[in-house]
Amino acid sequence: MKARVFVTLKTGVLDPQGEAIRHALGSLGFGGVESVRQGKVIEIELAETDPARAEAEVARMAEKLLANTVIENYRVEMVG
Amino acid sequence: MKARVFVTLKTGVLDPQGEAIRHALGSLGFGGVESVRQGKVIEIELAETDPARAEAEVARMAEKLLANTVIENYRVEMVG
Amino acid sequence: MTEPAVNQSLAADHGLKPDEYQRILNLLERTPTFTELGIFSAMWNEHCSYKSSKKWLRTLPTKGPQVICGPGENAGVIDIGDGQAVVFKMESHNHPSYIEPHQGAATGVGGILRDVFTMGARPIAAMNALSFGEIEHPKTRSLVAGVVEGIGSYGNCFGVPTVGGEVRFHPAYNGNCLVNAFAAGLADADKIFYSAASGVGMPVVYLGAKTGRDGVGGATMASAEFGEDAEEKRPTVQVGDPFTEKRLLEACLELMASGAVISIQDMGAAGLTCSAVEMGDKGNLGIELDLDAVPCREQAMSAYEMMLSESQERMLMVLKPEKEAVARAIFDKWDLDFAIVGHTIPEDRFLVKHDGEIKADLPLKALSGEAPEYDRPWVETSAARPLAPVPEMDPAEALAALMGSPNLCSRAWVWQQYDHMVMADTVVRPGSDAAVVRVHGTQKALAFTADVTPRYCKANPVEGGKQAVAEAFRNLSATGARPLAVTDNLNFGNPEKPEIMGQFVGCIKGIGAACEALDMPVVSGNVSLYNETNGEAILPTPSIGAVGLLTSLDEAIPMAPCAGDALLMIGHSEGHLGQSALIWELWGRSDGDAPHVDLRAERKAGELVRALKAEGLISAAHDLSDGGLGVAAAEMALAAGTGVALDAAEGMTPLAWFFGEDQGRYLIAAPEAAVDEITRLAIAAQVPVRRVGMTGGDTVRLGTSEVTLSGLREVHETGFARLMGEA
Amino acid sequence: MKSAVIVFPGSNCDRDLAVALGAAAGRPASMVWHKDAALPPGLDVVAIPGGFSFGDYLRCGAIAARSPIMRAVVDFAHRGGIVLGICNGFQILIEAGLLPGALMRNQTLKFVCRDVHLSVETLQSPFTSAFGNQRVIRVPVAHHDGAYIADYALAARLEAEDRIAFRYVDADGDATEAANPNGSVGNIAGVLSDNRRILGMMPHPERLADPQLGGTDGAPMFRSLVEAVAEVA
Ligand SMILES: Nc1ncnc2c1ncn2[C@@H]1O[C@H](COP(=O)(O)OP(=O)(O)O)[C@@H](O)[C@H]1O
Ligand SMILES: [Mg+2]
Repeated sequence: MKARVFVTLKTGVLDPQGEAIRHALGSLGFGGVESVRQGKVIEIELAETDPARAEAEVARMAEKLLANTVIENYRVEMVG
Repeated sequence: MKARVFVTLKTGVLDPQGEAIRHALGSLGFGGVESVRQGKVIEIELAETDPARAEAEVARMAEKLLANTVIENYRVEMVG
Repeated sequence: MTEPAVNQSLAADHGLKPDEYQRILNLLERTPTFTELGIFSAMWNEHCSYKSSKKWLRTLPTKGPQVICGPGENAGVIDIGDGQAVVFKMESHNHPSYIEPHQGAATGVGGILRDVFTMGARPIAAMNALSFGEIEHPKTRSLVAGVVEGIGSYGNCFGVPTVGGEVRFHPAYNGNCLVNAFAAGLADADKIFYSAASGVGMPVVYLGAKTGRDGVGGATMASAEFGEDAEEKRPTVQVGDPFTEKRLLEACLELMASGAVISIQDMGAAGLTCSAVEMGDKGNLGIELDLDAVPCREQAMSAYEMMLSESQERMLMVLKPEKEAVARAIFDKWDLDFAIVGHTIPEDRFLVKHDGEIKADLPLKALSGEAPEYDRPWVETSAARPLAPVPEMDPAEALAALMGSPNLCSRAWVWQQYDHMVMADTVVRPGSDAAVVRVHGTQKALAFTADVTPRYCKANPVEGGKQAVAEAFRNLSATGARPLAVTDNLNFGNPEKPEIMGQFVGCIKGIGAACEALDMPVVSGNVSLYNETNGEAILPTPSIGAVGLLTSLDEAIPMAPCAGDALLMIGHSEGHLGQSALIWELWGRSDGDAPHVDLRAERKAGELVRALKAEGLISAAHDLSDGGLGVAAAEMALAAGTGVALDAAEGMTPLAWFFGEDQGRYLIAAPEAAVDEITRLAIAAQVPVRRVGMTGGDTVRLGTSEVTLSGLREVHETGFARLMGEA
Repeated sequence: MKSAVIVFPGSNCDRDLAVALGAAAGRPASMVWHKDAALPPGLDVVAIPGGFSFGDYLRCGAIAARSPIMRAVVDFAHRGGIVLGICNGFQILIEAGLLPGALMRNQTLKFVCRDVHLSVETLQSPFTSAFGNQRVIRVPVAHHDGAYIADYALAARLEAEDRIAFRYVDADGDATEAANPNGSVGNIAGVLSDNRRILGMMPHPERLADPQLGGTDGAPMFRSLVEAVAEVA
């Protein structure tokens, strides 16, 4: 099974990388960019074949390691 | 409109981040993790309201700035 | 996968010329296999074989009582007393950095660090000499940002202080930037590790990271001139992993201490091929490899790909068989791959097996020994255009313009992105003449500098080559260090053009003469040719990395004077403005000959500066180079936070006096009471000395015009950020 | 003072820190490998050095905080032990939950290595008591991810409880924006735990604790530790 974990900054947490991209897009002449946030996507290939078990396992990985839940949210998506 | 750009390393390109995560998951006792790849997700809020135009614009942003097409692929997804 | 048919056109795709391919056919008396062709192309390209440069490199002085190991190994080794040695080298990563600046520069740093620790030395200092196109060129800013970030990301994580280097901008680098990385390490003089294999039947061990398809064909790319299709060659870029390199360092040093290593070699350009051949060749042995045992990161890798892969952070070692368990345990501890991939054999043979098939069966010695060597035609560079009249200008205004100019403004923007203090031994940080790093746990310290003035080399290769070494000598002497030896990184255009070859030959002649006269043998180096895009060559850029020794930190000479000091100039001035920073930065001119370097005078001046320090007579010293007396005085003033006043000179225009670039000169600061004694010692040493001014106040005064120190600081310190569009 | 320095595979200021601790204590610090499950017995101080513990590719300190030795360090801290984390060590302490807040990418997005000025905000800790009148010090920073992030409530609590150990200031002691090298909230450079026995800080006092290196402003931190330990004994 393959899973994707999206890790994004919580609303309200300043995102200097996103800000820098927004700024750079502006200087490159891209208009109308209102906001940019940058996050991580982690793709995990698992030996587990049961989707429900796999998803639960990945959620535990996210809790324990992949996200810092003080400042980040995460979302797990099973790909197949 | 809101768009998401996924930026991932091309197949075959070394991903030290992913490797480090895979290793750490192993030490934390998560079994059966076969591979891990880490990428970026960039969320862009646009003033543009036409989905097709917005998507084309974001693809141009990805080409020019968001992805390093030497080693990375990207994929654009319109969120709404 | 079916392998393509081997023929002359496939050979040409591998960068082999028709006569080179014929040479292979004659040597083998058969058509090579695909894997064999790959092996030949890797071994016989410019990058590995030095086929255009070898003849000339042999002319460089490489010996001296201080030399433990000269060129030919991974890095040079110099005796620094007390049973210790410094191991160092400089290497280019120009083409990869142009294609992918961050990863290209990062892997360049990784490669040079490996060269140093392969020899058993712990890296203690790194430098980088960078040349970029003009700042207005659309690629330049992103190259600068990417290269600096890449160098920092690798060195900072690895944990070596990056203490020096150079950054220049010139339109000749618009299509080819230069990234030359230097590293130095410390080892016990009797515990240096070399690459020559010995003993038959000894296991050949693969260490470090896994093999992927990274940079397959990379060494060939590094030796090819760029065309419009440069962008197409992109996927061969390698990604660096400094964390793995850090573990590889620690594991290798532990391994070496365990007594398990017979010989060791890092996998650099053309990875497994070059390293295996080199170990066999040096040890007069054959090597048999079984590729089934190679740790791979990707599936279904072919023999061809494994042999040519340039995956980073890997080593090859010949192991003492009885130590296998110890060695394995060390690599387990550091979570790195350890695999026996072959063994040494008695006959002259390079045998590569994969999937039960023989993929290559070649005479091993011929791979390097029979590599083509060229005596390329060359023409002497014609004499430079005489210097046209230089307009008059207010000297203080000229100084302010120079101090804020792209090539002379402060490089702090760059070196603040490098951890230059990690290991807590950096005594003199970047921003001074040479950086000084303590030899941990001793009173000793080492000084490091990187120098070259490509404008001079273009106008007059011989004098330019001399000057690069002389400036390095001067930078070391100005910090109080005794110059020991140099490494050279020779960056030029296409050597098949006689004018370019002429620049190369001229620079080598100059470097050789200077190294001889200044007692600084060349102990390692690297050649990077074909730095051309669409026929436009870079300026000839032979970067010199130099190392000096301080037997005690008491010998160190600061750059910052005290307020109220007298300023004296050591050396002879004629007001030489040909090829100067003044005419280039202010008016974009590059006319006139390069300044002449009098090597005997250079040596005497350097020795005098160190002698004056030993006598306790001087409070500070700084060498005169780009921008001459005016810029040197301004830099000292900024370092000390005190003003200076320089007097005009009779018989010379103000611009010639303040900005002339005559060689072999220093500006020294001393208390008033020491001036007479300094003068006496200088006369006795037959070195010209004259009083040129005083420190104090809060302005820099040049004759009758002046600029405030704070104004100068502002233009100097914000200059780089302004270039980068950040201020 | 018996001290130990934790060594991760990517630590690179471990020796620097051991030298500074050893010089102050007059006895060498022990080096403890991250795969060990226990600390040496009888320790007074555990120090976590700078570097890139596991490459720091995911989040700085994230993987290190979950390594075997950190369970022992957390136990040691919960028993009231003195724990010092510098740079990567600070990031690890935060990831391990021993200190509040978060450390994020520098606002400039660039690695920054240079001297900064710090104000010593409190003398009430085993790390700062020996600073005495020397309330503005100069020490280097060298990091990529040093922006200290705390929400309003946390920042206010740290302030109210006198748990801000250091702030970035200019040479005159003012916490200006220009003096802030990384965009930390309130110019915070170092914070204390609620029992005041754990300190995390981004700047490197161990790099400026030797006159040959150009200054000794960092030395009082190590003297403070020695004195604090001696007082208890
Ligand atoms: N790329 C770089 N990395 C680190 N330090 C650098 C770099 N470029 C320049 N420096 C430092 O900035 C200072 C000034 O550089 P430069 O003008 O080239 O010196 P010099 O004139 O003495 O050769 C030196 O201390 C040098 O080491
Ligand atoms: Mg100099």
